[in-house]
Amino acid sequence: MTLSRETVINLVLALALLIVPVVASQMGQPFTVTLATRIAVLALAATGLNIALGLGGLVSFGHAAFFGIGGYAAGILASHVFSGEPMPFGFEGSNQMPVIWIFAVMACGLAGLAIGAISLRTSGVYFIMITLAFAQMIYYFAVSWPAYGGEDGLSILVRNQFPGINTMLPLSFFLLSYGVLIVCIGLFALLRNARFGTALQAARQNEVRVASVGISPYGIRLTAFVLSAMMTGLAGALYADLNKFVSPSMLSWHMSGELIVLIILGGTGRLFGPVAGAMLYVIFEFALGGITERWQFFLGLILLGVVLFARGGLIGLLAGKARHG
Amino acid sequence: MKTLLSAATLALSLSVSSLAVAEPIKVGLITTLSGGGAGLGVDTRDGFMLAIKQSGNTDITVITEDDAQKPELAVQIADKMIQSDQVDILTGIVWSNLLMAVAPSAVAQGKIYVSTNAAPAALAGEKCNPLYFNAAYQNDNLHEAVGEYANKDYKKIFIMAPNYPAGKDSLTGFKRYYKGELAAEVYTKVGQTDYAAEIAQIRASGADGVFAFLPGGMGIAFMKQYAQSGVKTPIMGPGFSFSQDVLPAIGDAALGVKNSGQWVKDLDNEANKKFVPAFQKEYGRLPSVYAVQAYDAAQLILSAAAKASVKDTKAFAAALKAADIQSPRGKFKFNNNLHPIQDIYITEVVKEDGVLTNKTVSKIFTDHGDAYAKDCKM
Amino acid sequence: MVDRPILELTDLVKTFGALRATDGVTLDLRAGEIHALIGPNGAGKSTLIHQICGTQQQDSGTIRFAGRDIGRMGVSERARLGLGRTFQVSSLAPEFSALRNVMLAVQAKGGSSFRFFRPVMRDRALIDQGMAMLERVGLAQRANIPAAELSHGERRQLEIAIALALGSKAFLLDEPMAGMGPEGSKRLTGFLDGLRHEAPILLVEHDMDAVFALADRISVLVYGRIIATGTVEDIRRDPAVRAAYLGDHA
Amino acid sequence: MILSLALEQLLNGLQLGVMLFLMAAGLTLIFGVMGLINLAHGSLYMVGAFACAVVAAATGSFWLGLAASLVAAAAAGAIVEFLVIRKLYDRDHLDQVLATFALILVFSEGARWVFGSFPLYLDIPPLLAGAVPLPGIEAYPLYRLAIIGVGALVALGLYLLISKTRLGMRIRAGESDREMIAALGVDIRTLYTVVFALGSALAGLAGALVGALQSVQVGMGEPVLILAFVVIVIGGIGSIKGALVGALIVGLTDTLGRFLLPPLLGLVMPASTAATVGASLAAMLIYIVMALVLAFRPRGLFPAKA
Repeated sequence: MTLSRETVINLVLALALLIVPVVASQMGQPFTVTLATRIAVLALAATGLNIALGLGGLVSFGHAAFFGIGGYAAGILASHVFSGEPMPFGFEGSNQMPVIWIFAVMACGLAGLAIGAISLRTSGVYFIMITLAFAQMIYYFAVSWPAYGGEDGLSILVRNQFPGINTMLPLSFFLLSYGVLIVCIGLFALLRNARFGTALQAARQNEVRVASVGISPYGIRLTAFVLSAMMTGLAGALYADLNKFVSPSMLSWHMSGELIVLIILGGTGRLFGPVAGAMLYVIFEFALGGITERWQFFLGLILLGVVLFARGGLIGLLAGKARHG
Repeated sequence: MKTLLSAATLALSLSVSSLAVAEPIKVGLITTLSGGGAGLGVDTRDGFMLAIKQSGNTDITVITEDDAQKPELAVQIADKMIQSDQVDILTGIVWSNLLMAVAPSAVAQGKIYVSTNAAPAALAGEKCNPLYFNAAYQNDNLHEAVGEYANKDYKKIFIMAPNYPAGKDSLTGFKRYYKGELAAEVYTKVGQTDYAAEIAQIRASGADGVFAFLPGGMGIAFMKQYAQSGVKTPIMGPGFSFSQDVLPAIGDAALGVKNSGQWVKDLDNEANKKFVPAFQKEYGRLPSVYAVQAYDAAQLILSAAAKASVKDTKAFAAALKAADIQSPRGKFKFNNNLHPIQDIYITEVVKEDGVLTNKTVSKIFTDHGDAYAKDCKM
Repeated sequence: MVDRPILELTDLVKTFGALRATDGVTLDLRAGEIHALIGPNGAGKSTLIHQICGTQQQDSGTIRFAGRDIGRMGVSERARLGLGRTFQVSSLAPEFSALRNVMLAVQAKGGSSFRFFRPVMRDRALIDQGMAMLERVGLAQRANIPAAELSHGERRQLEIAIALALGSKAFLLDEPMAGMGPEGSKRLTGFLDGLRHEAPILLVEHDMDAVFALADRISVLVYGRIIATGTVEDIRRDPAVRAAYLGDHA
Repeated sequence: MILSLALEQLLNGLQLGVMLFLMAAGLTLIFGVMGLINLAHGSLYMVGAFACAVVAAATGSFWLGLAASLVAAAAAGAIVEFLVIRKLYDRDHLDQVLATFALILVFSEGARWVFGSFPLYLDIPPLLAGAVPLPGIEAYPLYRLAIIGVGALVALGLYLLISKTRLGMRIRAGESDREMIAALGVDIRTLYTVVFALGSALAGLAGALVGALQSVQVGMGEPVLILAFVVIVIGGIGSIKGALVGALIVGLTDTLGRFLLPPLLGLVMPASTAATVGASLAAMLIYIVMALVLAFRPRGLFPAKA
């Protein structure tokens, strides 16, 4: 069996993201591990968005909402453990990541269902804008809601725990995030090739075709949107733990834009597009930021170049056009 | 080879330190140098570097990075500075929300944090920390000063701030000292730029004074619109709404506004008389209060470095707490919660040689601490 | 008494501003027949097809299919009832292979699309049924080519394979011959001839040779109105049709 | 007194709506004709404000600054169209969103590079300074009345341009059929550049007018950009009439929400809580209105023809 070029590239990316931080950690460079964790978590968030955007063609300009809700799930649950105060509805706080993740994913699922159910009645530019509007709504709510820090955000004083792992060690936390990322990329791959993914991708390529074989695109898309929200929310919870902090800026429209940027940089709809995109983005940000205060200017130029001249993103550049079964 | 070399350096530095020459200190300066709030960060950096330059101390390395006013980025930079650059001290953050993202975790890792501006209530009371110093004030101070001032001439005040924690702290601080009647308490949208609706409310409220805390662009917009509205009710506010960075953009609309500050350009003390011209000479503009605060933060670090080794965190913190500096503010010492005890002034916006600036009206508080210190068990 | 027609349109009206694109159309499709709908460009054939499939909504009138009023149903609901269609402008998932296009139809007919894990390309049953349909239309050897890379004619064949896979109770074929060479047209004509016994066909077509060879009945649409319906012979003789439309062809 | 306040707030809402219309008109025109979603519209607004501030400071004349804002924004628009935007017309919305998002970064950081980080000074011209009494209102700022006037003129001008002139005819033809207009022998590339420059000039005008009232600084375009998008989405993207109606709806909703919600909530909760909760709700209000409109009219109130 010969591996396709894209598969080889994917393997290289996956291994590089694993090996570099492990080696760096051995060499006493924990910051490289932190950067790698940031890459893994952003890639996870973008993989979530990639379900809606890459497979379903649903350009959500409001995925920061889910990223932030996931982050706040982690922050809020942890803060209740710290303060000892009970939460509303009889829930208890938790500093256990598995519990937090379930909460984050459920909360994002519900939010995704509500937002998707209304937004998917529209399409095209309207969809882009209504998802943006919902995210702004949640953003302003978070900024002005005093209970959990409002604009100041919420600190997680001690990183939440995972059974059997010391999450305070940068490398352990990286490996945990990396593991979650790989599992979710696996889920993405399964989803893409299953019946659901077939219908979803067909709905992106040709909505009328899907409807005329008797599949309602609305239901398929809504499901995809919810799954997408859940995965991005899980990433949000990890991101909060990475920074030990959550604030409304996770909900801002710049964040939504950045998630889209990650996908496009890497290659839309590609399995490892978000990983490649997150790597490029974080390295750009870090390297350019070290050279010049004007790094956003150059980031803008680079992005323009990618959109205008390298449409398939990094993976497209290296592996050529996508092939579907 | 590299290990050999560093071993040699180590041996050298050991022998040098035995000669009682200060050992190198690395300071990480994280501040906002791009994006909407960059003006404040630029002043912070320039004020800080001025003190370092004046001292001639070459043992201190300052690593400066731009947080773009994004909390996530600030966290990432702090991680890098701690893990990779191995800084001893962090400083420079302008905004409360970024500070809350960085400082608690930095001090938890045994680093010293010296705040040059942001001073949220959350870090001044129960959660105060022996490694967290604030060289500026406590957020509520300047609002409290205006509240106290308002007692004199006003009976019914209209108070207004953006709807976020610093805004609520502001109105709480004002109300802590103001004893008269409130015409109304209004919260505006964060980042709001049109204040027609609020100005109409002020007109209709029958207030005899207005207290507005609207930092940055919000304040510029409000003041310009207020001046055109025909409403004559006098405005007052905390100093950061009328500091040197925004005054030129507000223009004459700011003339006569009463505000508060722990530093004023015309304060009559030796340190200030040297600082203002030095800053002007170096950077070609008037310093703002942010520059002063950063200048003092750097002075504090320099003073501690002369007394203790930064590797001995406890001793270094104690040396910092002694606050052995000549501040352009005049008197300066630390409270038990490591926030300043200092005098606070009421100032008025005036025009000098065509340039808008503040001049001192009166000293409103002497040796003023903050309301949270009593909750700090240090 | 024959069975009730499978598809019945009654007094269908659709206007766009001042234009009556469909102006009181009454039409039916009976079991076992090919009913051809012809008319000059701009006569309103496409608009009519859109209303039958549900991509446009009629202003008034009813559409009954398989004994039910489908006039207010969505596209996918009508398709699930057994209304199979092909498109005037080829409408496929262009990135998918021919086989995966057909398999989409098989999966739509044969069960839920809400299966999230099992890869379709390892689903024997789906593949076998899909291949069977491709073989029937003569596309089996092109199964793995992306639809975007198929020739115009091949795409028509693929669309028919999809309609077949859906096991539709009636076919709505919108210009299936368009863009086909003479050889392809001939093959497709033969294929459609046999297909009518599986399910009746409403055929919209410009290729008059094919229409006259295949149609049991023909309806002529001009300016949104049906001006005549009848057998091939009736239509050939109808003076109104000759005047309005067939003049050049007959 | 209460009546007077209510009247004044209505006028404020109208005035905010008119300001938004100036932004939204260019945005919707560009979308309507070229099918382009332009996030960088806010940057052109910023260009207008900066140009006005710089020229006004150099010459001492606001009016020269205003003229400069039109010229600078139109020129910036034309250049951007020529270099970047014209490659995007045939792309999907995703590419357009991304490329124009990148343009925002370039414009904002570029402006900071040239003008520094501090806000610039731009004040209202003496001619329009101060407030005047109106029937039922004690005093209303003259400048805000002037903005309402400018907005009305722009609306009228756009109406005349589109319905009565050759350029307008071409614009309408471009909306309905791009190929047809090309077949008519009109140079579609030039037409698009002209339309883009026109939309940019409107944004620049809005930036200059609003800059005098608010603050001229980097990043000033972003909040207003999002509001302008809300406006055109409510109104129906591509429709000038929709932009006008949408702008008025957003302006009135926002102003009246800020004014009415806190006292209304004050009836059911303590005043201090009502002030914060009311303010939070008011900040979310226009997005709630937008979601409601789209939930029932997915293509906005005045959908442009497909």
